[in-house]
Amino acid sequence: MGEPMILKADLYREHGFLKGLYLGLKITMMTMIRNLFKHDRMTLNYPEEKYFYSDRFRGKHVLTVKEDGTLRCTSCMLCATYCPAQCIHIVAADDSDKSVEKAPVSFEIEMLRCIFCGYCEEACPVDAIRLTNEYEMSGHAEQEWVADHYELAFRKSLNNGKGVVSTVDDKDRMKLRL
Amino acid sequence: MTEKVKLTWNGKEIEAPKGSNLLKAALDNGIEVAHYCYHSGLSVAGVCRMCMVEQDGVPRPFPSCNATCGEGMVIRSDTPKIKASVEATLQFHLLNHPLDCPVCDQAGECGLQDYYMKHGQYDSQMIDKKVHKEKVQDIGKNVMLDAERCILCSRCVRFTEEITKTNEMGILNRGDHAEIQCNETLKNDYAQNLVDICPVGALTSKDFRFKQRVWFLEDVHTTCIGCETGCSVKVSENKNGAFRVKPVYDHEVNGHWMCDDGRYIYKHVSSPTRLGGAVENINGLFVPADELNVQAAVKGKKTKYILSTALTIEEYANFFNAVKGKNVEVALYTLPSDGPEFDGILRRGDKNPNLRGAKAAFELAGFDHSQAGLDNLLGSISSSDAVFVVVPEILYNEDHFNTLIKKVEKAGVRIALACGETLGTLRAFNYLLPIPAFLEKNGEILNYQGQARKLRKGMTYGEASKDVSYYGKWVNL
Amino acid sequence: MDYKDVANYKNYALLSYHHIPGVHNIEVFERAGGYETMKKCFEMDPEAIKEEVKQSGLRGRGGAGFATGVKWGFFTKDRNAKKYLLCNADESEPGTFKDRFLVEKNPHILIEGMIISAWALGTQKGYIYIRGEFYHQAMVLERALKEAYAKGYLGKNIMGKGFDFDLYVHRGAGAYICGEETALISSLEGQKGQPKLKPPFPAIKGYRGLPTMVNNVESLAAVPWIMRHGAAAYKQWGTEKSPGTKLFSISGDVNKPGVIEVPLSTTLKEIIEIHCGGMRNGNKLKAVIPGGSSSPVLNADDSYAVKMDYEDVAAKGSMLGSGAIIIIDETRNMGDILKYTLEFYHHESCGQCTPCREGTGWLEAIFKRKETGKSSKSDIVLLDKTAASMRGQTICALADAAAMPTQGMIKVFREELEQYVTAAPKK
Amino acid sequence: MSQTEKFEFTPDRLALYKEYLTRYDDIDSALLPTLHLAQEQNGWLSDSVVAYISELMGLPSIRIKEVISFYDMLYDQPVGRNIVHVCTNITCSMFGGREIYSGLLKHFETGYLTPTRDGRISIQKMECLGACEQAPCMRVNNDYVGNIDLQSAISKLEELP
Repeated sequence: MGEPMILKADLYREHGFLKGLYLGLKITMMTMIRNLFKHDRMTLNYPEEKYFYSDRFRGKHVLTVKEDGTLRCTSCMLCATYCPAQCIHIVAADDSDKSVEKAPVSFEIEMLRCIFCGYCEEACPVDAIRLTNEYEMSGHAEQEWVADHYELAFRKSLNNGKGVVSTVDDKDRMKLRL
Repeated sequence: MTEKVKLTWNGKEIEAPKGSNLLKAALDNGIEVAHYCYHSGLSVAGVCRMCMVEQDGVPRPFPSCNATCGEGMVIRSDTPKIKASVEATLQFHLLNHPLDCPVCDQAGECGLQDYYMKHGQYDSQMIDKKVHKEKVQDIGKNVMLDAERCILCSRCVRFTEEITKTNEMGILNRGDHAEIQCNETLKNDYAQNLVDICPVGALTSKDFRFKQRVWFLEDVHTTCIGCETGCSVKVSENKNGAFRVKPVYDHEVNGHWMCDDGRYIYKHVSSPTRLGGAVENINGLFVPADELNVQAAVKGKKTKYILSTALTIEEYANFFNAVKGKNVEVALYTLPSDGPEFDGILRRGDKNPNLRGAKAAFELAGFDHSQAGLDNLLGSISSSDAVFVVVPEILYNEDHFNTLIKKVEKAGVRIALACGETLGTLRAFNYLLPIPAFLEKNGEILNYQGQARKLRKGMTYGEASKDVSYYGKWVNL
Repeated sequence: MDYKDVANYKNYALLSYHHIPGVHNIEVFERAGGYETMKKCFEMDPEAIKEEVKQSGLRGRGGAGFATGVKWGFFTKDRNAKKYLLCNADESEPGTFKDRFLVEKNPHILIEGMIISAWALGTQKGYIYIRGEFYHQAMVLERALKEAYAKGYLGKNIMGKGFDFDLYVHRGAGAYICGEETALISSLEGQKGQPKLKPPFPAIKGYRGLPTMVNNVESLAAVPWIMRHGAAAYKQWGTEKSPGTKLFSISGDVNKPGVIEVPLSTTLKEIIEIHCGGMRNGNKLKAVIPGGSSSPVLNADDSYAVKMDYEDVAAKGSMLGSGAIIIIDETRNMGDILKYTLEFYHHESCGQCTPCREGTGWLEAIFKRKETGKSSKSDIVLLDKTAASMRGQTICALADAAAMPTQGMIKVFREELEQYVTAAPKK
Repeated sequence: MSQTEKFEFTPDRLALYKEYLTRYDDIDSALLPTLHLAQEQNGWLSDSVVAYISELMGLPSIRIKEVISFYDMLYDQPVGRNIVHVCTNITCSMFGGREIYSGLLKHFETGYLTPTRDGRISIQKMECLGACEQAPCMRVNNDYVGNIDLQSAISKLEELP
């Protein structure tokens, strides 16, 4: 936060306000001139037209799956621990597959509490949770705002319900085992 | 009193009994020394090589767990040489460790994690194939073994060899293929201690498995009410409930250990079927009721109380204060003994945690606490009576309790004061009223030695404000 | 194996009976003068025997080279207390086979040495812990013991002195670590052969918690000669600090590998060229491992210059150890030699102390990274660092024994090893 | 010789065991000789052997299992009638010990300690056998065979019963 302020102050000190004014107006004028001759609108006809956010956008969460289609999440609870809004609720249990050992039986995110900070994604050691660029999350009742793991992993918008496959961890593990 | 000697550890003067263990002396004096295999309740193995120290005048570093305190020793564990050796040894510990912290229950209280943050923080150079051993082995008695996570400190082997003398655990093979194995299954009644002494996640509790991460839990230091020993324990709990019981070192009563039965005393406290408020029994169905209805039912009846032995001294005192001077009969129901009187380690057959406190309180108030007193009370029950029975908090012997209930059946109004689940046995009662569980009250109990043991209040999961003395005021309404 | 120039042996101490055919037989042995010293010793004060051994400067031949007389001095002087004498015949150090050679030809010299030592130390029971692989040698010893019992040299009231000494053979079952004295005691106690924490030392608290003296075969076998000829005569050989003669087991690229007895301080050049008949195929010498696999390697120049005694070998940066000399000629790749060494220590680590258990395995893994295509020159640096961090960290010396040759090899043949680890794996 | 087949010392071995006990001052120390004895009789140390010895000597069976797994020459898996130890240590490897070992495994189509299909031979890679002057060497049952090469080793093993 502090850095650009200092830069601005320096600019002001060295060149007076005129240079800043010039720079600002230059951008404005250039945009104006461009818009005079190019006919692209700044607005969209939502919802018919949709804005496509970059992949870095922090929208609705997705739980990734392994190649066999099971959840990648090992329910280590690090996301739940890290979550500043405390909106992630995981119930873990033994997995029948001994190499997996621990898997969630329920994974819920309270969407109304979530602040989309992306900490869960950062905390996850196995690339099991990601924030997508999906931003449409409207609902009618309180119930709809608690996303369970079917919703998070296998909703229609994700590969037609097949989920997002992540293999990052597998490769790492393979490297270790060789 | 043994002779004390003074020694210097990292420039700090400490005092310890002469000839006592050097590492223990440091730990007792609040000096943090990394160690895995040393446990003050077990013999010295000296295999983890983490507690190396240097002494002035001794050419080579040596492990402090195998040294004894002598007058004027100058010990250093913060020299560059020692720091480097601890870091290197830690690296060796972690070499073949699978690093499955995400799925490991020990994470958060794991010796490897703790020491890595304190003494390690190196960049791993291990890019080679790790040695793999068998994971997820259920070795009985609610203990899970993961041989791969094991750092072979041999604490568990020494525990089964020295404490329980049952010799179930052993280290098979040699070199880096050495692995902990259990001979068939665990057979001792102290098996859960293996989980406690394991410094890493090799031995974990099946009961606690994947229930919670330990950093979500808070410990309440209280006393076990499983039997008359009164072991010092801590119960780990959070708002979702209580999750496990672990022993706390107390040299007068339990030392480092506790028995397996005591591990499950938390279960009823946060059980979803726990009694939340007054309920009425309508044709075998428990229906929530208003307390005033119960009071109305008791009104005009002669009240009789049968107390259990799991209440605190304070509760007994308050109760007898409440009923003082009133025409009331009070008797004490004691649980029958279960198993041998004493198994040689900790467990006692007498399952009445505060029998001594109860007897003292009865005597002080002038009531009869004997079996004869109970028989008298039971014999005199008629339909004009209202009988309050305090259900023993840990009901070891339901059949024995059922015989008591049979005798109470003649009473006009039968009321159970319970802090646990609504058991089938309680169908014989007309009303159930809640009382606080041991984890929801402060107080003291007297153990078999006559020593006052403290119960401490943790979180509240049920009705905790109305204890026995509250219902004691309902005498002769 | 036939030992053609056995005639040389009679000049020295330990192998002085080896040229006599059938000396494993007690009759033959006695005719040659065996057991006479023992009889003489029973007339002596035990303390005087101890003193004589101390005067002789005999150093433990198992590897550490600790003076036997001094070690005996630590032993309890209470003759009535229950105590044990153990003979360490678990020679497993790669390259060592001197004890096998000594025992299979002449078991009685060891038995005589043990009886004298037992009388000096006042031990009532003794065991010869022989490695499991030496089945025939164990049988030879058993037979010799029977003969000695029959003669009354063992058992109750030996030589009418009211002194009882029972001696038995105990076979190991294949574990290098059991050559370490506390591991040997653990193994004898019927446990895994894992070394025990020191202190207490075995001389104070050893086998079954009682005072125990553990000596190498060669040390014990040297005792009769010393008692017969006197400490001064023993000191005619060797140097001030390493007196006497020593058995050397020589293997590798020489024409005549085998066991020789020479005075300490004989030059390695003499040993190679005279006693072993020179290098095999006339190849050039590249390196010598002078004291078993755990000693750091010497390069050719040092090898030709070194005198085989405890000090001079140490001055060259290695150690005399058990006297197992492995001669390596120019055709060998030192990387292979180090690989064999590391595999050996990985396999033989007892698994007790972490630095050794994990370290020995990792040393091997680092060194073999080329097999998985992940090697780089810096692996040698890591190898050196890892070996260094294993030293002095464990209960026994096995971690050091794995680290020392690694570091020694890196010091002397660094470039060759760097080439070795980065070379493409053999198909 | 399965895992569960009942095991008992033959009378003469039992007598030998009793004799061993007199050699030692406690029963624990006699464990290693007793295990050697049992292995001589049974070939390998199955669970039932462990159980028998555990009862005979009054030692916890895990202690016996620990000991068996610790030593190279005590086998907790079925082995062939003849045990062949091939030295793969420094000197022997210099003279081709490893090639002989892998050659033998290939020739007899077996693996480390796995008995050949006819149950005749188990080949075990051993650390230094203490016969470096005869490198490369191997140990056939209890006899040392020195200065071998692959051909002579194979022909030696083919002679075995």
